[in-house]
Amino acid sequence: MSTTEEKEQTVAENEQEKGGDEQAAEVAPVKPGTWRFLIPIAAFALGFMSHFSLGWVILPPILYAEKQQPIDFSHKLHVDEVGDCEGCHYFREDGSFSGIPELENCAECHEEAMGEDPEEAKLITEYIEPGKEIPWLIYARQPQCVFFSHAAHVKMGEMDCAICHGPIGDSDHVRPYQYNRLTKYSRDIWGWNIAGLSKNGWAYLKQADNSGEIKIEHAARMKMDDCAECHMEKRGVHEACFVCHK
Amino acid sequence: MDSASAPFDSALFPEGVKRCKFKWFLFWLAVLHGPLMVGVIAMLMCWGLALHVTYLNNNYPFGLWIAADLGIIALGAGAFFTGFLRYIVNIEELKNIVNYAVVIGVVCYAAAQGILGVDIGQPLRGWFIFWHANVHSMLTEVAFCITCYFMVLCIEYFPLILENRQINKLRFFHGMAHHLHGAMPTIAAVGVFLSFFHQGSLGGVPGVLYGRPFAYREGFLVWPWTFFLFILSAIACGPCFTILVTWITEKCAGKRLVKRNVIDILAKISGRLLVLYLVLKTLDTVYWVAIAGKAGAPLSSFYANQPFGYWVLITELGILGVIPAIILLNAKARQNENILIIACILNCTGIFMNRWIMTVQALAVPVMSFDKFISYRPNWVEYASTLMFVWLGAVVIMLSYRYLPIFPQEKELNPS
Amino acid sequence: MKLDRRTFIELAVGFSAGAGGGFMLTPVNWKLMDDMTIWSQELWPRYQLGGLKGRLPQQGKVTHADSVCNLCPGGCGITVRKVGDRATKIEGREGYPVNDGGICPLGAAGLQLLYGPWRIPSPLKRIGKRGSGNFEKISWDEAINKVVQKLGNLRQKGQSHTVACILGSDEGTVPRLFDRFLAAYGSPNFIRTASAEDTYELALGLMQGTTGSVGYDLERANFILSFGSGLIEGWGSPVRVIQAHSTWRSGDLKDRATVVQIEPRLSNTAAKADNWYPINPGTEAALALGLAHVIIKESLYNVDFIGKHTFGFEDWSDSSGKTYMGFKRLVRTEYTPEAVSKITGLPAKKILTLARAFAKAKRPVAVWGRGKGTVSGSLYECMAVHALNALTGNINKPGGVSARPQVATRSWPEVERDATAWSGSRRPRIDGAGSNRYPLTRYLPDRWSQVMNGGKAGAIQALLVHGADPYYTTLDSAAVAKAFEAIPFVVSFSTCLDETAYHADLILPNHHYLERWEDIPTPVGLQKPILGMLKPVVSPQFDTRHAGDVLMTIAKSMGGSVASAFPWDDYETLLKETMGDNWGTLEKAGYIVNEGYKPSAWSKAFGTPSGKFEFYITAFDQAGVKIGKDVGYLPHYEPVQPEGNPATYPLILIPTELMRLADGAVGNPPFCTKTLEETELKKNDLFVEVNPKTAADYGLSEGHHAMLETAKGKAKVLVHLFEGIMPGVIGIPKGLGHAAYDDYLAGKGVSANSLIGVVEDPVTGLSAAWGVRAKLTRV
Amino acid sequence: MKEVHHKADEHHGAHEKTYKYGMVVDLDKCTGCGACMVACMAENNLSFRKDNSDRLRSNLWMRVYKISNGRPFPDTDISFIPRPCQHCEGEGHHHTPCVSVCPATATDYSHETGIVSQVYTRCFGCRYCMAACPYHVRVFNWWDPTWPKGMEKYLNPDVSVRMRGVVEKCSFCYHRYQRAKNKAYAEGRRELHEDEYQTACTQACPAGAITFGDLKNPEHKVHKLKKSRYAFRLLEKLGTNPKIYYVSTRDWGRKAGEVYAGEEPKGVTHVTHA
Amino acid sequence: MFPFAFEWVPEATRYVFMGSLYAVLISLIIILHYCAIRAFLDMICKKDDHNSHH
Repeated sequence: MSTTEEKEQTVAENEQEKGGDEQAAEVAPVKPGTWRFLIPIAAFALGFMSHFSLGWVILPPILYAEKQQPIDFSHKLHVDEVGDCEGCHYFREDGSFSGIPELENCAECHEEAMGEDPEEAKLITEYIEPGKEIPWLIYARQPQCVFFSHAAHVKMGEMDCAICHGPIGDSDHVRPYQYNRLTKYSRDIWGWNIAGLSKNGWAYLKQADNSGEIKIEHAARMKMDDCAECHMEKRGVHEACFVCHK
Repeated sequence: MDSASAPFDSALFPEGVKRCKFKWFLFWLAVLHGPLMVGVIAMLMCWGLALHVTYLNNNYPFGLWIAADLGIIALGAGAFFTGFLRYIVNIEELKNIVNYAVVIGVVCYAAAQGILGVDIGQPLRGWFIFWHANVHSMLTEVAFCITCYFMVLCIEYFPLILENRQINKLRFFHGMAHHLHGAMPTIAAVGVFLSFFHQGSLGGVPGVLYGRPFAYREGFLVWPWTFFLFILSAIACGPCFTILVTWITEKCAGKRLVKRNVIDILAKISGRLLVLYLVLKTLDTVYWVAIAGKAGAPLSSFYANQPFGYWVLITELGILGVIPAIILLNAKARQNENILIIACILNCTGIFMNRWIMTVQALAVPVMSFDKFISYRPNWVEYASTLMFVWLGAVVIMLSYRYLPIFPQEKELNPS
Repeated sequence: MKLDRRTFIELAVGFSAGAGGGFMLTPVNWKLMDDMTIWSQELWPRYQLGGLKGRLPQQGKVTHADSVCNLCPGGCGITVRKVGDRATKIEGREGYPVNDGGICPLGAAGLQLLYGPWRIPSPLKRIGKRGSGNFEKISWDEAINKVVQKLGNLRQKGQSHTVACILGSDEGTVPRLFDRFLAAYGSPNFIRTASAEDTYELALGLMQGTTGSVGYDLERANFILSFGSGLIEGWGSPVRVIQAHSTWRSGDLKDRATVVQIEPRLSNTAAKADNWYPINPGTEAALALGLAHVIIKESLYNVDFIGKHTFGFEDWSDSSGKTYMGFKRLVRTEYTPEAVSKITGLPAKKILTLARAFAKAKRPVAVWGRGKGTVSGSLYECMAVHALNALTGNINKPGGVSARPQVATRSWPEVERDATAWSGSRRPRIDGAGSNRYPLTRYLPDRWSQVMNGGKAGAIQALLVHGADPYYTTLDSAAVAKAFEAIPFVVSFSTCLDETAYHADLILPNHHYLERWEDIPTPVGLQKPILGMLKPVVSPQFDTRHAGDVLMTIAKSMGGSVASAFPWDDYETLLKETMGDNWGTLEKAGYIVNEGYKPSAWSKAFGTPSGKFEFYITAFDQAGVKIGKDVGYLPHYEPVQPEGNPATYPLILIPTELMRLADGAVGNPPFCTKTLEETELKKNDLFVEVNPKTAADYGLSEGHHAMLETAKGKAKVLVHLFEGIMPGVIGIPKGLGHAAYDDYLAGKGVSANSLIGVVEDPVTGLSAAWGVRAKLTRV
Repeated sequence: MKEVHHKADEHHGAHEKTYKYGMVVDLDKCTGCGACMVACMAENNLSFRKDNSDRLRSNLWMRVYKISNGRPFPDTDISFIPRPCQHCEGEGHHHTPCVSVCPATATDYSHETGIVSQVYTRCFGCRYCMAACPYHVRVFNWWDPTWPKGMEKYLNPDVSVRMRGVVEKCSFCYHRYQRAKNKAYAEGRRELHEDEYQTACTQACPAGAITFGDLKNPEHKVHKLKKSRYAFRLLEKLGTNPKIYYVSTRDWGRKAGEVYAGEEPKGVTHVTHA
Repeated sequence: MFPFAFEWVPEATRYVFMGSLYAVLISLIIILHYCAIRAFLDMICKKDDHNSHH
C-alpha cells in the first residue's frame, strides 16, 4: 500500500480511536461481543507507542556519533597566559580568516614543555616533534557549498564571536565533537535536537555561569534558516543565494 | 458459473461476472513481467549510472520523457473530464464509465510521476520542488497539482477497492465506500480545479520560454495561450483515450463492458471540443507567426531543418486533427465501431505529437544565428523506462478488472 | 479470544497502522530523508576524489608565487596561486616584459602536468620490449650507476663519439651543461631539435654576418607581411605576439597596423588579418621576390640603406674582372609579376598592390617561419623574405628585424680534454652537420635517423634526451622508430611519460618546471634580450631530481677529466655563479631585461666579409659550400618538391598548427584537448580539412571516414569540408597521434609527422619539407 | 524560536551600493586561442573526461564559438565568439529566462551584482532552465565528475565541486567577488574598485579582448566600451537583456547577434585597404 | 513551503498559490474524515436501515 493510502487508513484509524471513546459513553449499552472492535484499537495503540518512542528516544542517539578532540585544549588557560585571541584567530591581510591556528602557532611557545600537564606532553611528543598538523575536529565547519565571511560578520557586522560559537573562549575543556553519522556534519551545524529545533549547543558541557559581560547561554545553531533569519532581522533584506553559497 | 470449474480466486470476483482461469491470468502477468523488468533495469541504469545512458544532451535537456509525461497526462484528462461530466454536469449514463476513467487516471498520473522520478538528475532531492517551491515557475505548479490530483484520484479509486466482494463484507469498509460515493461530487470538483491548473501549466511549460521564439506565446496575465490550448486539447482527447482503452479492454476480455450510448456521449463531446480546439489552435498559430516574426525569427526558420519540415504543421492540425473531428461529429460515423476507434487513435496520436512538438521541436529549432541544428532520437533506455509505466498500468488495470466492480453494466450485458 | 484469521488480520492491520502513524510523527524518517539528500550533495562528490582520501579541497592560507612557464619556447611569466601548499591556479604574471598578465591555454593547464598521472614518479628501468611501456621503479643510485657504467665502458672501448644528446635548445645553463659533458666525455654529437631558428640563424649569419637569433619589433611595426607564420597561433612567443596583435587592433581605424597573411589555408591568423592571400603551398619565396621586383622597378626601396650598406644589389666584378649578376638584375629579369603569378596562383594585380603597400608603409616588417616555427624550412626562402626587409631598410630599426643577442652570463672555465675526449670530439658528427657536405649547419636534427638507417646502424650506442621528444617531433616517424630500435641505450630526463621516455631504456625524471630553479633564455622572436628564472613554487611531488644535478653526479662518478670539467658541487651553486651579479635581481624579481639594448647602427651592424648586408653571399666560398650556378649565391626561388609522385598522390598535404593543440615536446593536457572544436577531433578520429570542390572530385563528404596515404605512411581520418583551404590541398593538425601518456591523450588522432618525410635543403641539409603529396580515398 | 542577544547595535545593513557586472568582448582582438576556456576550467574545478569531443555533453562554462561568413574560397572569413553566461536581466515583464522557470529556486538573479547564481546543492536536475536558455549556457553533469589520482590537488576550495545530475554554469567567478568583498571589509570599506574583481577569463585573455566591470559605473572601462558603434549583443531582440557586449568591425560578424533565420549568415569579405 | 520558513516572500502569487494548495489539502482531509466518521457511526450503532439501498 503506497504511503498515501496508508495515511488515509491511519487517519481512519485515528477516527476510530477518538470516535470510539466518546461514542462508548452515551450510546445504548452495546450488546456483548461488540467489544471486539477494541482489538484493532489496542493493536494500533501498541504499534503507535512503540514506534513513537522508537523515533524520539531510541534512534536519535544512534544517529549521532561522538569523537574526542586530539588534545583537551583549555581556552581559559591560554587566554589568561596570552592575553588576547588574535594570537591564534586573526584576519589575514586579504580579509580571509585564519580559523584554527596551525601547528607553528603552538610551536612558537610549546617548543619544549612549559608545565607538567599530560595534554601538553602529548602535544609535544605526538605533534610538535614529528611536525604533524593537529587534526582538530572543527565544531563549526560548514558544508562545502557554503561561503562564510568572518570579515563581513566581525568587522562589518561587529558581531561577537560568542554569538555563534558560544562562550568557547572561557571553556576549560573541549567538549566532545558530535557529528551525524550519515552526513558527517557537526551537530552544532545541523542542530542538537534531532527535529532540527535549535537547542543550546553548549549546554552539554553544563558550563557554570561565567562573569563575562556577554550574557550568552548557548551557541546559536548555524543552519541555513538561522543565518537567513538573522540576516532578515539585522539587514532587513532577503539575501541572494550567492551571498552565502559558492 | 458452477463453482467446480470457476477459478479458485472466484470469491474475490464482483457478483455475477465470469473471469478467465487464474493460470491464464498469471500467464498474462508473466508476459507483462518481461517488458516491465526491462523498464526497471533501464530505470535502475538511469539512477545508478547517471543520465549519460540516454541520448539526451545539453541541446536536448528535454526528450522523450518530458514529451511522454505531457502526453500521458493529456490522455489521463479523461478521468477528470468524465468525472466533471458525471458529477457536476450530471450526465447520468456516464456513471457506467467513470469508474474505469478513474482507474485510467490513476495509471496515467502514477506513470507521469514515475517518469519524472527517472528523468530528474537527482531523484533523492525531488522533494525540493515542494520544500523550496518557486511559485512563479510553471513546473512547480505542475508538480503540486499532479501530486494533489493523484491523491484525489486515489481517493476516487479507494471506494472501488473497498467494493470488492470480500472487503465489502466488513461493515466499516462498506460504510466507508458508501459515504465516499456520497462525497464523490465534491472530490470530483476538487479534481477538476486541480486538473484545470496543471493541464494548463503543462502548456505553460513551453509557452513561457521567451528565449525560444518557436515555443513562446503571449498570454493573459501570467498564463500563455498554450495554457488554455493545452487544457482544451487535453479535454478534447481525454475521453477518446478512455474510449480507446475501454475498447482494448473489451477486446482482451472478449465481452461487452459498456453500452454503446455511453461511448457515444463521450465521443460526441470530445468531437465538439476538438473542433473548438482546432479553431483556436489555428488562430494561435497565425498570431504566433506574427510575434515570432517581430522577434526576428521567420516562420521558415522553424521548419527549415529536416526532419521538422512543414509536414509537422500539416499532420498535427490536418490529418490528426480535422479527420478525427469530422468522424466524431458525424453521428453515423460514431456508430461504426472501427471508424470510431480510428478517430480515437488519430486524436490521441495528435495530442502526443503536439506535446512532442512543444517540447522536443521547441529545443531543436536553433535560436542563435550560429547555432547548428542537431537532431535527437531517444534510445532504448528512454523507451523502456517510459513504457515500463504503461506495462505497470496494464497490470493495475488487469487486477482492477479482475477483482473490482468497475463496470456496472457488465452483468447486464453478459447475462450468464 | 481464539486467534482466528479475522482477529489476526485485525491485530496485524491495527498494529502496523499504529506503527506507521507513530513513526510518521517522529522526526526520524524526515531527518533520514534530509540526510540522504545531504549525502547526495556533499558526500557523493567526495568519493569521486581519489587522492584527497574523499575530502573535498580544503581552505588554507593563500599565497602567490612568481615563476616562468617552460611548456614552450615562449618563456611567459606566470603567477601561481597557492592555497596552503597546494598550487591551485596558474595565471599570467602582471608586468612581466614578455606577456604582462596574459597566458595561453597550454600555460593555464600547467597544473595538470604537475599533479597529473603522466608524471614519472621515480627513476624507471624498462623491463618489457621497447615500446611495450612497462617499466619498474629503481633507486637513483642504481640508475646513475647504470648510466656511468654504460658510458664508462663505451669510453674505454674508444667509442666515446657514439654517445649523442638531443635537447630542445642549446641556450641556458642545463643545455650548456650537456654540451660541456659531451665535450669532456669526447663526443661531437650535441643535437638540437628542429625549429625555424636553425634556418634564421644561418640566413642572418650569411646576409648580416651576425650571431644570435632573430628579433622582430612587432609592437611598433605598422605593416606586417607574414609568409605563413601562425602569428596568433603559437608562433614565436605566443602571448607576446597575441598582445602585439591587440595593439595592431587598437586605436581608431585609420592608423591601425595592417596585417597581411600569405598562406594556402585560412588559419586564425589569416582570418584576423586585414588581407589573406592564398598562394600555392611552397611558393612563398617566389612571391617575396615578385614583391622585390615591383619595389625595385618602381624604386620604392630605401636608397640610403641599399646604396651605402648593401653588397651584391647591383652587378659587380671581382678583382680578376669576372662580372657577377646582382640581386637587382636577377629579380628584374626572372620574377616579373606575371611569372610569379603563374607560380603562386596569385593575380599579378594583387602582387602590385601588395608590394606598393608594403614599401610605402612607415615601419613594414616581413615575417618568416611557417606555422609555429617548428619546421626548419628552406634557406633561400628565408633569405628572399629577409631581402624584403633589407629593401625597405627596416633592419635594426624600430618596428623592424634585428639579430638579438642573449643576456650576458659569466662564462665557464675551459674544459681540459684528455686524449679520448680530444680524439672523440674531432670525429665527424652522426648527423653530418659541419662536414664538408654541410659546413655551415651546426645541427641536423632530422638527418641523424636517415644516416643511421642508411647503413651506419651502430653509429649511436647511447642517447641522452632532455627537454625534447625527438621520437614524436622528428619528421618521418617510421624512420625515427627504426633508428631508435638500433640504439641500444636510450636515457630520457623527461618529467612526463612522453613518446621518447615511453621508448627509452632508462628514465631519470627531472623536476617539473614549478619544482626547480633554472634559467630561461630569451623567448623566440623577442626584440630585446631577457633572462627568465624558473623558481620552485611547490616542493617536489615525486622522487625526481634536477637534470643538472643528475648530469653532474654522472660526470663526477665517471672520474678523470670528465669529473674535473664540473668543479661546482651542485646545480644551484653553478646557477648562482653563472648568473654572476644578476643573481640578486633574478632571485627576487625572477627576470633580467637589457632595457637599454638597441640594435647597432647600420655602419657597425654587419660582420660579413664585405662589412655590408650581402645579397650576394660571399661567405659561401670561404666556408667551402659547393654552389652550382651563379644564382645560387643570391636569394632565389628553388622549388622544394614534396615527396611522392603526382600520378599516385594527386593532392598536397600540409601540416596545420592549432593554438589549442600542443605539438612540441609537451603532450596536450586534458583541458586543452577539451577545447578542440568538433571539426578537429571526434572520439579518437582526427579531422583533415579539405575544400568542398576537391572533396566532390573524390566523393568525400563531411564527417565521413577516408584513407589518407602519403609516401611515408597511411592513416584513417575524418573529412571536414572547409571553404577556407585551397582546393587540392589537405590540412592535417599536428599534435595528436601519441602512443604514450594515457587515455586522456594516447590513441587520439594521427601524428602528422608519421605522414611527412624529410626533404633536405641542398645548402644547409636541414629539412625544408613544407608538406607531402597525398591521396585521399573514401573508406 | 531562539533568543539571541546581539551586542552590536541593531543597525540594519545600510543599503549597499549595487553593481551591474558585465563584459565587453572585442571580437577583432579575440584570436580564438581558448585561453579563456582553459582558465575558466582551472579556476572553477570543471571536470574533464577521457573523450570530451562530444561538445553536446562536455561542460564548458566559457565556450568559444567559431563562426564563418559562409562564403566560398577565397572570400571565406571566420571569427570567434567567446560566450560565457550572459547573466540576462530581462526587460519589462520578462524576468531572467532561467531564473523564472526554476521550480526549486536553485538559481536566482542578484540585484546587488546583476549576477545569476546557481546553487548546486539545491538543483535536482530537472533541466527546465536548460530549455529556457537560448544561449546553451547551462550544461548538465551527465556523468559523475572524477579526477585522475593526484589531479584533485589543484582543485580550488573557493568553488564547490559539483556532482552528477545537476546543472552548472558560469558564475562570473563570483567567488572572486566574495574574496574582493572580504578584502574590502577587512579594510573597512564596502565598495569595490574596478581591478579588485575581475573574472578568470578576463585576467587570462592574452589578447586583452575581454573587459569586465560594472556597466553602471562610468569610471569602469566597460561603461564606455559598450557604447561603441560596433557593439552588439546576442539575441537582443528576444528581450533577454544580456550583459555581454561584443564589438566587431566585421559587419557579417555583427549579424551573429541576430536570431536564427534559417540559413548561414551572408556577409561582405572584410577588406579595409591594400 | 510554510509561511514560517525563511524563504517565504510575502508576495501575492505565493499567497494565492500556497493558499489554494492548503485549501485543496484541507478539503480532502475533511472529506476523508467525514466519510470515516459516518462509516464508523454506521458500524457502531448498527442501524438496520442502512442496508436498504445496496
